[in-house]
Amino acid sequence: MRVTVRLFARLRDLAGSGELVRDIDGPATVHTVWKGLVAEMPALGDYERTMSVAVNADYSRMSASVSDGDEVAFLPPVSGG
Amino acid sequence: MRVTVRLFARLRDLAGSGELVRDIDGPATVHTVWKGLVAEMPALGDYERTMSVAVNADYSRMSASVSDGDEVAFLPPVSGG
Amino acid sequence: MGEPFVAVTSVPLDLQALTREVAGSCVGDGAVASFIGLVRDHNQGRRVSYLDYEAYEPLAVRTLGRIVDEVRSNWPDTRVGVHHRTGRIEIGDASVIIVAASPHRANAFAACRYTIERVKQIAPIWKHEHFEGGDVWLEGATADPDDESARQAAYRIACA
Amino acid sequence: MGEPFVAVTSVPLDLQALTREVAGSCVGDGAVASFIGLVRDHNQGRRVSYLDYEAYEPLAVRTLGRIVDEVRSNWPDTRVGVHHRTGRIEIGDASVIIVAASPHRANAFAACRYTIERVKQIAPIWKHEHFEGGDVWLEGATADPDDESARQAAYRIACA
Repeated sequence: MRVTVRLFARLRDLAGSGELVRDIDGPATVHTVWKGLVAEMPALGDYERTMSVAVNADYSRMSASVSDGDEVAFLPPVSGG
Repeated sequence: MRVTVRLFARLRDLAGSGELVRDIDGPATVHTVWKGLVAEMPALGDYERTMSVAVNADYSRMSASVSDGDEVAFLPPVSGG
Repeated sequence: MGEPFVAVTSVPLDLQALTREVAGSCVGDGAVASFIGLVRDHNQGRRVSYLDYEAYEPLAVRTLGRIVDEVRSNWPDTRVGVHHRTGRIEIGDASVIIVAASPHRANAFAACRYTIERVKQIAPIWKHEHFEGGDVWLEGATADPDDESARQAAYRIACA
Repeated sequence: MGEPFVAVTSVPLDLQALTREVAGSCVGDGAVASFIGLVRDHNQGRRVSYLDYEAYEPLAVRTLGRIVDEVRSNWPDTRVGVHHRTGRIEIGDASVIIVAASPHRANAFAACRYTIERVKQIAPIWKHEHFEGGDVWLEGATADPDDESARQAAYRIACA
């Protein structure tokens, strides 16, 4: 299946792009998607402890399952306001 | 000596005027001025426990002395805001 | 009257202008808290038609200036401005506006809250409420700027 | 996005318009508290040139809407609106504005303070600070809207 990965702020800078498309063998979770990214770009790995995740623009969990066509987002600690 | 008496809000309504001129035998205090007013207009008397007083547009006390030409104000409990 | 950031006026209040005046003067301030008091359409079960505010104007200006000084002494990094309107004020219109600017939002909020509490305690201003079927002078606190317990109560409400 | 009183936008924020929107709809509200977050000229010893705010926009709008709902559940008589700006923001300009209207000033202040605390906790928005000699992404809280302890901390700060 194919998912869109969204990366923000420093994660985006580290990856060199805010939006990636990845093909993954299902069944997959958010964590599966993340592991694939870190395998490609080890520098992202440090964020695993502190980031948040979202699926289809809704906050989610690493354990949440992912379906074909989903948008999976990885969010560094926030600093709005 | 001559003082200007200022009355506000319900005290003004009770007295029928917000500004009165009164001649007083000195030496006098704010309390002297007040006693004279209440003698004229007993309905004002109820305010003695709750009102504030000012001399020349500065908060003062009943015991403060009053000089010729002073403006003495009697202020019901406030309700600004 | 020469007091900075303070006004007692019969013209409609302008929060934007006061904000510019208070917050525009220092680019180190990251937080602006403000308060608007609006005339409500009801009070204590009465349907209010409008309010008429009376002030002992020179003392009111001086008292608002005193409150501004108290704020600076409580929160030295924080500035506050307060404008109070007088005369007839319609339902939904502003009777008082307060703006506090600070590097820290906790202080901006506290200064703003403290200021409205102190205005209600000591500003020589009175509401004449006109309601359906009559009118009444509202009376709240006996104004005493030197009453330390009142001042501390306002501070506790603002900072608790 | 359909959420009432909520916006994430790259255009300058308009406190007056948001105030009219939040406070104009109910003549029973006597108290309006508001907050403006301004870009400061310094941060942690650095001289800031400007900030660039990035948002995950659809989630940010949804999250601000969630905060508005939390306020209504905490203070049923109180309404709040919050607009957050994105993109490049110059020193002294507003990054966020919040307006809370209530019959009671205690609730208006609490709702306003609660909202800014929650925005900082859970809104998916990031500051990219450009300072003299470099730039840095600021990172604060790990966003977790379901973290009850964070929510309670915001409530305690707002109401204490």
